[in-house]
Amino acid sequence: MNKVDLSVNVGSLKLRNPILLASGTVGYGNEMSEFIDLNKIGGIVTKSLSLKPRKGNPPQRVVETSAGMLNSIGLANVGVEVFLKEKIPFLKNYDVPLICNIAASSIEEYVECTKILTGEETIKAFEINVSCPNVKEGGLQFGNDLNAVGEITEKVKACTNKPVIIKLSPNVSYISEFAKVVKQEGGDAVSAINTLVGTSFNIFSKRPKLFNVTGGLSGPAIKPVALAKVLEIKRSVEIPIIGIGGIMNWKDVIEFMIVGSSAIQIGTANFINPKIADEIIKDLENYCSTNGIERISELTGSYII
Amino acid sequence: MNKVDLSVNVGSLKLRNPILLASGTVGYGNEMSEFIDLNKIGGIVTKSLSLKPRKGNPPQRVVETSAGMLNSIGLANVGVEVFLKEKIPFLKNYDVPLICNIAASSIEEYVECTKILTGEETIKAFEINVSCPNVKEGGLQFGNDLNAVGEITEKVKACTNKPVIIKLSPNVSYISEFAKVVKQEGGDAVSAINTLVGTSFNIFSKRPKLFNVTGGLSGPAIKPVALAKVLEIKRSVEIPIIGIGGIMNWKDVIEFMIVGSSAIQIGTANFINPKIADEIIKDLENYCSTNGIERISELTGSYII
Amino acid sequence: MLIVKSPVEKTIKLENNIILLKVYAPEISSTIKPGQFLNILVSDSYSPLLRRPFSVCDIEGDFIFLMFNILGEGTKILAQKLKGETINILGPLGHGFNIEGDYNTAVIVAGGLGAAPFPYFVRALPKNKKNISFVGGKNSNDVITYGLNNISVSTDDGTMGYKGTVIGLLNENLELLKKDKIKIFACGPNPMLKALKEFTIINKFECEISIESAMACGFGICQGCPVESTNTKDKYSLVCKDGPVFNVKDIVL
Amino acid sequence: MLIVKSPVEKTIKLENNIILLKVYAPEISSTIKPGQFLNILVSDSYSPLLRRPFSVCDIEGDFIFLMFNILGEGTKILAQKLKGETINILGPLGHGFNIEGDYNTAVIVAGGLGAAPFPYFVRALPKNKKNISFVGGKNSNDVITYGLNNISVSTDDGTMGYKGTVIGLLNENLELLKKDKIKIFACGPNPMLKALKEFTIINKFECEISIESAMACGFGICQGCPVESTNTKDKYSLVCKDGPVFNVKDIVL
Ligand SMILES: Cc1cc2nc3c(=O)[nH]c(=O)nc-3n(C[C@H](O)[C@H](O)[C@H](O)COP(=O)(O)OP(=O)(O)OC[C@H]3O[C@@H](n4cnc5c(N)ncnc54)[C@H](O)[C@@H]3O)c2cc1C
Ligand SMILES: Cc1cc2nc3c(=O)[nH]c(=O)nc-3n(C[C@H](O)[C@H](O)[C@H](O)COP(=O)(O)OP(=O)(O)OC[C@H]3O[C@@H](n4cnc5c(N)ncnc54)[C@H](O)[C@@H]3O)c2cc1C
Ligand SMILES: Cc1cc2nc3c(=O)[nH]c(=O)nc-3n(C[C@H](O)[C@H](O)[C@H](O)COP(=O)(O)O)c2cc1C
Ligand SMILES: Cc1cc2nc3c(=O)[nH]c(=O)nc-3n(C[C@H](O)[C@H](O)[C@H](O)COP(=O)(O)O)c2cc1C
Ligand code: FES
Ligand code: FES
Repeated sequence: MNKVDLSVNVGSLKLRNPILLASGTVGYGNEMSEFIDLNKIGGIVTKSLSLKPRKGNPPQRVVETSAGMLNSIGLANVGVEVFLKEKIPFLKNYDVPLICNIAASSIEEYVECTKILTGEETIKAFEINVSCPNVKEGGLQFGNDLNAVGEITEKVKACTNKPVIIKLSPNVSYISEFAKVVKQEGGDAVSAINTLVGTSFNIFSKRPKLFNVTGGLSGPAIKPVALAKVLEIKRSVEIPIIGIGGIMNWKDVIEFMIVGSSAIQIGTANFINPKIADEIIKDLENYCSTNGIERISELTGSYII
Repeated sequence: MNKVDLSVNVGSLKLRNPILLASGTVGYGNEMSEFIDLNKIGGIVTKSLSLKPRKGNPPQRVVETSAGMLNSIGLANVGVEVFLKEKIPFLKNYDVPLICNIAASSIEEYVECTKILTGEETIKAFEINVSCPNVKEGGLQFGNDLNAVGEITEKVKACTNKPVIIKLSPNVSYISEFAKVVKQEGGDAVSAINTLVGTSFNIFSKRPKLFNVTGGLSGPAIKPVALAKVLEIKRSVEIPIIGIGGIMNWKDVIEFMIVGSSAIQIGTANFINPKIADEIIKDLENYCSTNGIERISELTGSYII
Repeated sequence: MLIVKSPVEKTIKLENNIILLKVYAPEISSTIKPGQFLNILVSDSYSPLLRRPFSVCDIEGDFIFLMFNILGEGTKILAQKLKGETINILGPLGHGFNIEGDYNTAVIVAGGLGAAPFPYFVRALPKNKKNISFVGGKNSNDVITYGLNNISVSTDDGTMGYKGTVIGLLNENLELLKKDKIKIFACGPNPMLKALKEFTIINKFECEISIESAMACGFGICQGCPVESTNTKDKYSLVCKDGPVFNVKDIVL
Repeated sequence: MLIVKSPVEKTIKLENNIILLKVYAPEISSTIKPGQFLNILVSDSYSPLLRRPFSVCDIEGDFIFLMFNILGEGTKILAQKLKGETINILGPLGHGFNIEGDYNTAVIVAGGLGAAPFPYFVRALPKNKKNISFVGGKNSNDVITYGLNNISVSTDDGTMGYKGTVIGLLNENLELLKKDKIKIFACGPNPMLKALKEFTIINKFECEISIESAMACGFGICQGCPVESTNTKDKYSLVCKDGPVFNVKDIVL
């Protein structure tokens, strides 16, 4: 077996391999460290952090669907300060790039969070979750509003030197327009996709299964949609893409890279098999080696259409 | 067992039960008649018809995905004239409401098709498929363009007395805005949803599995998304809704009715079990009877949130 | 926390359509405590997608037992496992019952399949502690007494034992209970647990309950299993990590 | 066209990892013709979601045989079926081989698993017709001769029989073939069928081929299985309904 180079770049962010753990599916790393060697994975994306701690939604928060699941956690998180104080020390024990995901209900809050966090050297990049309700605009999602996404990108960039990745919502007509705005406003990369809006009802009680009525659909069910969104972005904007959505094995990783991803994130699959990142990295090494792929980064956008 | 009233109204369209067979998943009825008694189902929606026959896309046209499938048939159809001459006579043998689905590449073509078909008494309503590329607008989808959907509704309504149902695309930020436009312009109902845009690649050849690169995702994978779209419409516009997306059994039908559907369509499930419509109708009768539901139409929009 | 692929040894059908699955899992049997649970992947396909949580019902040497009935796709597949087929187990998970402590008699209160964790509980109880069980059900079909001793039964419809809820039955036996130094250990449907909470507060009994919740991961990373805590208003507890066994005073039911 | 739930009788493992599934399906065995196919639902779950098309391989009284190897999820599940488990069969589907007609010898040309439909074909052949078989494979592992007679073999790598393609082998036997009034019946990978088309046109042999396609429904309603027709430029033929057996002249390969 030849030595294979699994390292990739997402803009200026260098990763030892393309396998990141997705926001909301890895906590702050400690539980996962019982299953995998954090020193081997490409990186961790934290649960979305907000300025103040958030309690999140009352139960029920998760529902299984066909080849997928809905969640409406409601951005439960410890808040940036507790994160810095209580979660970062654990992560300092590991040599693993930490990407801080930020969620907010106003543009000012995004900026504020970034300012507070940017000084912490363990944090290698920011991922901005724009699939959040904009409180000022009556709860409409930032992620469905081109201007808001542009403004968030610009203002967050202005207060940090670290790479800023905007995590795009798939619940829009043309996701590539959002990627264009991110590029225009100086964003370093986009993550695609966040979850699709979905719901599920108990037919006997006639009530929604989720307290929050709707939730976000993830898992293999959404993979074809996620691939199409990544491809749409790749074909119309030159910006690094982190592919996300229903990745369950190394083949899915290759498929996401072929359509244009520089790196990928594993989400729901962590719940089913918390060792999956480790296994996928080994499988990728194996695949590249037996197929004479010297650098896995060659695969990014290598589609033939 | 008490006698149950399964009949429903979709605007002025009266159906003996809420079970319709979805466009593109029933052909023009003849193959299906080998499996089910067409005289018992709520109605048939034809494969999308265009003014001239269309050959459709070269193979590969279908790919299985997790709990779903992608199709890019490319609107292959016999065209309105052959339809009237060769397909209608067969359908005249049955007492089953026929809903003609129309697809076109210009607003004029929608109008033209409607004019040609409206005289045929076997046709009880039109379903307008707006998930088609608008040739004049460089191939952008009509279904993603509020103005186009409004104009199509208005112009098609102007040339027929029969109910006009607009079949909405789910690939938009807010589907309810489209439903509002349909209502404003006099449309009688909306169907929701058509397929989600998706893709799938062969990782060895690096080529898309579908000749057309992207296709439409259907099947149980999309059910949570479809339910959320129906609910979104129901909560913001007063217009009858035909629910579609991943329906596989009677429980799914009830769920779609609870969130707001007056009737539903079965699509992909017909491929797996062509007798499914029959079975579901019997199951619904049973369910209503044992639960003291006298009229199934009571269920429409009966959610408790 | 381990992930192991464990071969099924035997599927035992009890009365009432209850199934006992005997699985060879020495890594689990040697470490798991009563009231802890396992998150089980019943199939390699994506249908069902997520693991299914089950209490450890009993332990015999290197073998563990699960107790369930067929509810949906997951339990249907589990029930059909043949000897030699493997199941993928993640565990032990959560906090179990605190069986040590200052009491003489463990009073088990179980509703329906809430009986599942108690055979192992009884087996693990320190020698110096007695145990008695109050088992409730909707009807006689719903009463599960497998692996329990000194059992009193209640059914809502009176088809077996005391007619009424299991809390009614406890009230009937209040004098007896008050005579002893007891601690109550319970598992069952939420309405039962609610009534039990009231009962234990009024009568000042120590009580631990095992609760259920929809779960995605089972080990604390998804935040999918919140339960309102009486101690921290600004934060939910997690059933999978902070539970599934709680002191009844610590959570809002 | 029927939908039947048919119990598996036996799973037979041939060499080369080929599996023969024997299924009790009298409604099918009494009506199906060689070259027709069945669309099989391997699981009630949604994984896999769609049916899987298989040729009828052979028939024995009330039993039918399917021949396949494990490619993906569907064939894996099928291969694990035990006696008594049922499979849901939709069929008979499509048009089979025209075995009647003005020829003396049926020349079977099969590549790899393309051999699947021919055991039944041989059995069903009118008494007055002879049959010979040319079977090709990439290597000896890929050569399937089950149920065939008078067999010549070719392998691309020469590990068995003639070294080269099965069309090369046919060319080697051209004199012999020309002496007789033959009709060729073929099934195999597309490159083989392409070369065969050329061969049969050059040598003016009658030829029917069975082709494959991705399918969703298998009975003509989804339009998912187009194949370019040489007769109608403005319309595709459907593999499931107009085929899977076509006169080689009628389609563009
Ligand atoms: C910590 C914990 C321990 C458990 N221990 C046991 C045990 O020892 N034995 C046992 O039989 N079950 C136990 N359960 C419940 C068990 O996990 C579910 O019954 C199982 O997941 C159902 O899976 P399914 O695929 O068969 O049903 P699904 O298809 O998932 O559901 C079928 C029906 O059951 C309902 N259902 C699903 N999950 C639950 C639940 N957690 N509680 C109540 N109703 C539910 C659904 O709403 C649906 O109506 C436990 C749950 C938890 C959280
Ligand atoms: C009319 C017809 C008759 C057939 N008869 C037989 C038969 O008698 N015996 C038999 O073994 N197979 C036959 N096939 C092919 C068979 O349907 C597929 O092998 C099967 O669907 C694979 O299912 P799977 O779930 O195991 O694999 P999947 O998970 O669906 O696919 C696994 C791999 O196989 C490839 N694959 C899938 N379908 C096909 C196909 N149709 N052709 C080539 N590669 C494919 C996929 O691209 C993938 O790489 C027939 C197909 C048709 C259309
Ligand atoms: C339980 C759960 C919680 C999530 N929480 C967040 C979050 O806090 N912030 C965020 O940006 N994305 C969140 N996500 C979305 C994932 O990061 C990912 O984009 C999505 O699940 C699709 O990937 P998957 O199909 O691999 O799960 C969450 C997903 C799940 C399932
Ligand atoms: C093979 C196939 C062909 C389809 N063709 C059409 C079509 O011609 N016109 C149309 O409006 N919808 C078409 N659809 C969409 C369906 O009518 C339906 O909206 C969609 O499949 C979702 O429902 P389902 O999940 O039950 O399949 C097609 C769907 C499939 C799977
Ligand atoms: S189930 Fe995931 S945190 Fe409890
Ligand atoms: S497979 Fe559906 S039309 Fe042929």
